[in-house]
Amino acid sequence: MSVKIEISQKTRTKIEEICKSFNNEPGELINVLHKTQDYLGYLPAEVQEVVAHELKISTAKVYGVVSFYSFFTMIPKGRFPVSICMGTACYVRGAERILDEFKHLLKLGVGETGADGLFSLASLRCVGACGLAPVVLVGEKVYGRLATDDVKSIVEEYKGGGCAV
Amino acid sequence: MEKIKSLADLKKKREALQSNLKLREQGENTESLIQVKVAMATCGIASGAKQVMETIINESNKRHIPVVVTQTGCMGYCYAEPTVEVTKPGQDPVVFGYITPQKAEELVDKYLVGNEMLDGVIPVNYEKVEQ
Amino acid sequence: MDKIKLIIDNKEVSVPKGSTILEAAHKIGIDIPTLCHFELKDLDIHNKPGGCRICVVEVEGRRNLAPACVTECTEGMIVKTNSIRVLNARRTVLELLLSDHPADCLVCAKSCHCQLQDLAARFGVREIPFQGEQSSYQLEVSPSIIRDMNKCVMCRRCETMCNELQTVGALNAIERGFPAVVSTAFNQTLANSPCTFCGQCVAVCPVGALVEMDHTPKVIRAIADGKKTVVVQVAPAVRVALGEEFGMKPGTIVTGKLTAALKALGFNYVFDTDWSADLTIMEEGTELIDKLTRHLNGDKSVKLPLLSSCCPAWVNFFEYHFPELKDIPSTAKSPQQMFGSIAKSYFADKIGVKREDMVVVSVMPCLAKKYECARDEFKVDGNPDVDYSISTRELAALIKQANIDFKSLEDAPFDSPLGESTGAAVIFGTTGGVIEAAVRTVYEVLTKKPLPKLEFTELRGLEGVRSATIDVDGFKLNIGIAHGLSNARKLLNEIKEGKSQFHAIEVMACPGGCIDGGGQPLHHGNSEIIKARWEAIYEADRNMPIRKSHENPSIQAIYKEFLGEPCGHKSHELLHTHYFDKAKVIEVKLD
Amino acid sequence: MANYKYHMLVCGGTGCFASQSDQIKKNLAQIIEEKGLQNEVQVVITGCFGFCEQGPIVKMLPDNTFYVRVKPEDCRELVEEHIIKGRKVNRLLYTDPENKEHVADSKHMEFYKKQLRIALRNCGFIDPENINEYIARDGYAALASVLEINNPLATIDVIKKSGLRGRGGGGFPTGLKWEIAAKNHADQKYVVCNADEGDPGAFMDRSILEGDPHSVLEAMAINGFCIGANKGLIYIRAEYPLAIERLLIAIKQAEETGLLGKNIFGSDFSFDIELRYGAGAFVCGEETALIHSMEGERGEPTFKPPFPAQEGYLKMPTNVNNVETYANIPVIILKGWEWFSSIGTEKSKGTKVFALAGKINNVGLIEVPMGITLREVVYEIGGGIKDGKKFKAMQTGGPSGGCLTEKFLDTPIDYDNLIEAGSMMGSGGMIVMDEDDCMVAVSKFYLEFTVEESCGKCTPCRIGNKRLYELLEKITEGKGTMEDLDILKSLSKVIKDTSLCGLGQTSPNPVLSTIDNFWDEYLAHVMEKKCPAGQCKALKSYIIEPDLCIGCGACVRVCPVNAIKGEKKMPHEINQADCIKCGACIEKCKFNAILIK
Repeated sequence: MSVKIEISQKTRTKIEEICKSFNNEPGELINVLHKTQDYLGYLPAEVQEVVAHELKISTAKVYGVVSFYSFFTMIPKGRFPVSICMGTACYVRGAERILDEFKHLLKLGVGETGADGLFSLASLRCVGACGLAPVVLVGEKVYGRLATDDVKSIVEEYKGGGCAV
Repeated sequence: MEKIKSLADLKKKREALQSNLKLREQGENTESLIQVKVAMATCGIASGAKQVMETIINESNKRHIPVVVTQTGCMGYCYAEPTVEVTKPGQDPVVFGYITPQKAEELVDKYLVGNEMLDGVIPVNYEKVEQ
Repeated sequence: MDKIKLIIDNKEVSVPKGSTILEAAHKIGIDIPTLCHFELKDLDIHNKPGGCRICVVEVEGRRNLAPACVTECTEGMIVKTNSIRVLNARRTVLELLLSDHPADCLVCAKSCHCQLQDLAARFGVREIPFQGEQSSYQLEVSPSIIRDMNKCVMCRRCETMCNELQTVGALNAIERGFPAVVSTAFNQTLANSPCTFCGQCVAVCPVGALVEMDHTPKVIRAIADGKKTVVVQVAPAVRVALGEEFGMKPGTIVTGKLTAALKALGFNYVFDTDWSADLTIMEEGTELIDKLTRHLNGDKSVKLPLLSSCCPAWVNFFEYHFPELKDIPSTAKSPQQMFGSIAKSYFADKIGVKREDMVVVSVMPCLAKKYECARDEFKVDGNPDVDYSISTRELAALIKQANIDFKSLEDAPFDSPLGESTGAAVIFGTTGGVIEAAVRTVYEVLTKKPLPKLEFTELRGLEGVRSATIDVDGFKLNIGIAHGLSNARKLLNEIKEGKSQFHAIEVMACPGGCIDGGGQPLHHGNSEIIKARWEAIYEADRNMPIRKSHENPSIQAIYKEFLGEPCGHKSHELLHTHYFDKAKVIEVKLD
Repeated sequence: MANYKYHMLVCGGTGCFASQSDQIKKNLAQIIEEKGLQNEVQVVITGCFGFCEQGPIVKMLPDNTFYVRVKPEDCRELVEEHIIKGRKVNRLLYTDPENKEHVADSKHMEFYKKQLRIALRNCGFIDPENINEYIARDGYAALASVLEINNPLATIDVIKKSGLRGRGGGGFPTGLKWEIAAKNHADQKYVVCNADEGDPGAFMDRSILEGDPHSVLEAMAINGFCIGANKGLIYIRAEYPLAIERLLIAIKQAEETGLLGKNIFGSDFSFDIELRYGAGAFVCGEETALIHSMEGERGEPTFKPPFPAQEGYLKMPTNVNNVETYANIPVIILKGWEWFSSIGTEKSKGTKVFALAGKINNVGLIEVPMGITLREVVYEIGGGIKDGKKFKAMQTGGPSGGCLTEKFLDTPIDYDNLIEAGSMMGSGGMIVMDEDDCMVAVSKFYLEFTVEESCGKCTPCRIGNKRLYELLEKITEGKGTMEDLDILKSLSKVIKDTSLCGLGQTSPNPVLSTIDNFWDEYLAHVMEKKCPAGQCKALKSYIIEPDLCIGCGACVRVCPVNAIKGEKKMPHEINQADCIKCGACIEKCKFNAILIK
């Protein structure tokens, strides 16, 4: 009758701690989600259930917020998250072609993570490195002034497992 | 960190801190300032250029003279070290040789403040040293 | 109150400060079309997101068009509601909505009751100039409610009802931009969500996105099946609302025509849920008397207050949100389930029909009843006590399908023996009614004296939370009443904190009680309709010759013949139930 | 005791940071220590210098030498040559594109000549992580004087008279906004800094927060005192980690110094500041949406009135201003409204920070006085169009703005002129387009953004923008009709007229503006099925010019779909039916034999 949600003790304790650090205040939902995503890398359904439970708000509301903001994700990112800046400055300097090349080489769509968990592909809005346009981020590392030809070597750099970002 | 409890505190603190930034502020405005270059290659340092530079900076600060003091490489007048080049806004640079810390004070007093040439210190060249 | 003067379509109008342009226009007979706007002012329900933009008007001095529903009037304001600019904008907005709406009006449950369809007709839309992607969401069919979010227009009414009125939190806007829609968490099924199936979302949905699960085809099939004996029961609130579906004035009592229509439809026995409401009072009243007596005798183990249990959405609510209090509510089944239980035992025996050959249908103002009758604990060997529950709206549709001219029907009586009832039973249909009915009986049983005054007006009203103290021969009986689950939540929190002063609390999930249930004819935000039904319920009570449940001769007979004592062994077996903890369980798995 | 004779300022803006400016700082410090110069040379990470195109930048003071595109491996040479030998490292100096001469001093660079830095006064000058440097630059003196005068209305009056208008886009007079919030009485009020800069291609606010966080904190405290609020909140994008870090440091330092917190400067005024994080929703730049987001809700705007000044955060009166607006406040207080209002045009006072980007030589962050012309920005500060191409348009105002064409090159830039020209100030993005940019595709790009960022609450924005985007898609694919162009125009107008918030009310601007200015491009797409700029994939075909092709086969090998056929050493041919127009062949061809038609 009742729905069971499974979650590891460690994760549960951590979420409880996070919620408590914000006094379990429903108004702090977004801060709680930020911290939780910082910790886990993503916000799976079970985690949202626990957050809702702790803050005493409906899970639907938590999900409503998570699905509203593009920063929150329910899909785990790859070990090497590739983000292509699609700010206007990068766009007019050819970001779309760079993105297409990544899509082609990684065989991934935007917002997807590969089955092997190595790469995930995302587009984002202006990282503010417009002087380097077009810009791509792999993890925290910034690649600037790119041409489509450079994409292959970036992918190769990480394909073998590379160094963790 | 010490708390700032009043406007007077803030002013005091600001004054204490300003000298460091003055260097940067002046840098924004080099054309209107007197530029002093101290030759600081091995030969210059050996003959006491470092102390000369300190003196010029300290003495100019004391007299509130708007001056930019930088170091430069060997000017090629190794015989006359330490050498100092002074460029006043709108004027040609003048290089002084044989500057000691005492002479440096005099340089500030006489040439930088007034426009007097120094006794015993011969301007060795009127050309720009960088070339 | 401060008055404000403004000019709408060249007509001057004076309105109280704080009025919206929509209200001001209404006052001078200008009907500005709306879609998302929804209010039940008397019940303090407001949904004014200003989102659909159908009601835009031109306000002099403003750069953009203003939504009439949320723009407050200001002194000297000049408004145009019918300029070309306004009409063009409205039409475009409507066309946009239609461009993302399935054009399946022919087979849509809401056809002819759909506000979007009405608008399309009003604007004479003949083609939609915009083509493009249409929303595509999974259709969900639950025991009570069908959700087709492809039809959602993002009016957010359901969200307001679910969260603000009911504090259930099953529905919320999710995603953003074009994919934005109102849905459950992770788009899970309603059954897996905290949904109580109260149906208030369905009652306010302007389009066919949220509709009831239609059981009428199954009912028709049962009637057509010659081997089945089909028994129907009708809830109290149905008789004061059904007439509206046939153009009758809200609040018209149509009990006689209703029975005649059901007979014309071919039901073998037409009975009354009012009968089992009287039975409920006997059981629940006895439970209360027992608890009170033990409490007065100093028994500390008695848990008070006693909570009513007739409303299935309310039962769902505390099972999910307050499982720790599941021992407090009365164990008495709801009148619908008591009826089914007796019909398929006592009555089936009496007419010599096997349980599996009897089909019990209920006509309810409610959608949660559909869910209730499907609960496993109300089945015997998989055969449910009540087979199908249809709403007032579904019954109306059935009557129309059968070509029955409802208005000209001759009144017919309920069949015997499960058709006799009292005035106490009929007031079950409104907030405060169950507890008033219970007090009428409890008072007389406890004091063994006749009531000095039958009508407890102190228990009546439409405020969300009410309380009254009844003098039961010197004992001060504290009573609490809540309708709307947000109000129930307040009382439950008091109980949880040990602060509740009440001996008994009545809760109904829907605002106003069953008269405004999720299965009733749509009121479109007109609270006058609800008030008319409310008054009609008390009128029906006054019209009854017997007005106390314990005086119902048929009830007295069944105890004598079949059940024995109220709350006795047989009663417990047939008329009582137990509750479940349905809160989500967060289980820790091993790392 | 340190007695610094040299200061090395290393740009720590996100752009330079991305090109390892942190490593440059580390290397410099290490080498300086190695040489025993740590008491003579100070290495400071500062905020953005603005000249991002040339980053990472290292500036040497007091001689004001401006090194560009510095790499970590250049550090040793910088120390050994510039500091020790006093010789400028020529190869790291900026080269004037006109006369190819090295320019050492930023003052002599075209990029800086016409700039006037008020909001950015401390960016690239002080260490943002050191409150003392801010104090040395008259930091917190404005707050001190405001508290000493102790007359909130007088201070509001100064702001009003200065003519400062909101720099977030709308241009609402700041003083007036403060006055309304001050007049609404409540037990609790709030001051909110909108740092949810979401405009693609704009990074003004972030640069200020990274380069001069204290100016914003100080201004917020002044704002708090003026309206009677003791709590400030900064709503900042979570995607700005560096700005967040510097803000947190700044808040901590200000609290430790007693410049935030209880009884500031011994007065009765107390003020705290907290951060609230945005989570990637452009619509949260709208103040009501921002407030809902701070309350932990979906960032959906609500109808105004009530305005935040009446009913804002937690239903209390709230004043919301953006970062750049705040950065102007302390200077106005210190230098006076007369000074501020002497800069700019009649109705737009002061300066404006712009993020200059796109097909322009000098990409970067600039601050110019209101009233400067587009021509000065593009050709002087911006150094002209990249690769000597032809200027086509300047897009301002981001997804809410429009395009300014050649005919507006001499229009003075201010709030009202931009609106009259069919665009808007917006938050300050300036994207330059050249002849290779298809304006239909550009408006599609912005619409795609709006569609993604619409909150979905109101019909015209939720469905209308989607339909606009679909129409543009159809047109760029060569499937558009003249009727589509009519619908595009009429739908755009209705969306503007009926949307709930500023996002929807301005989202069709890029479409309307390009229709106005580049109607012929739309017509070409629809009537001739051609993209004049050669950008729209579906409308271009790759053709091998037989006279130029030597049949080397390089294109054949690179073509992912085997669409190119031909015998060795003979001119090849592209099968148009198979070609996916990826452009791989054109990049590989050494003989420029492949043309786009």
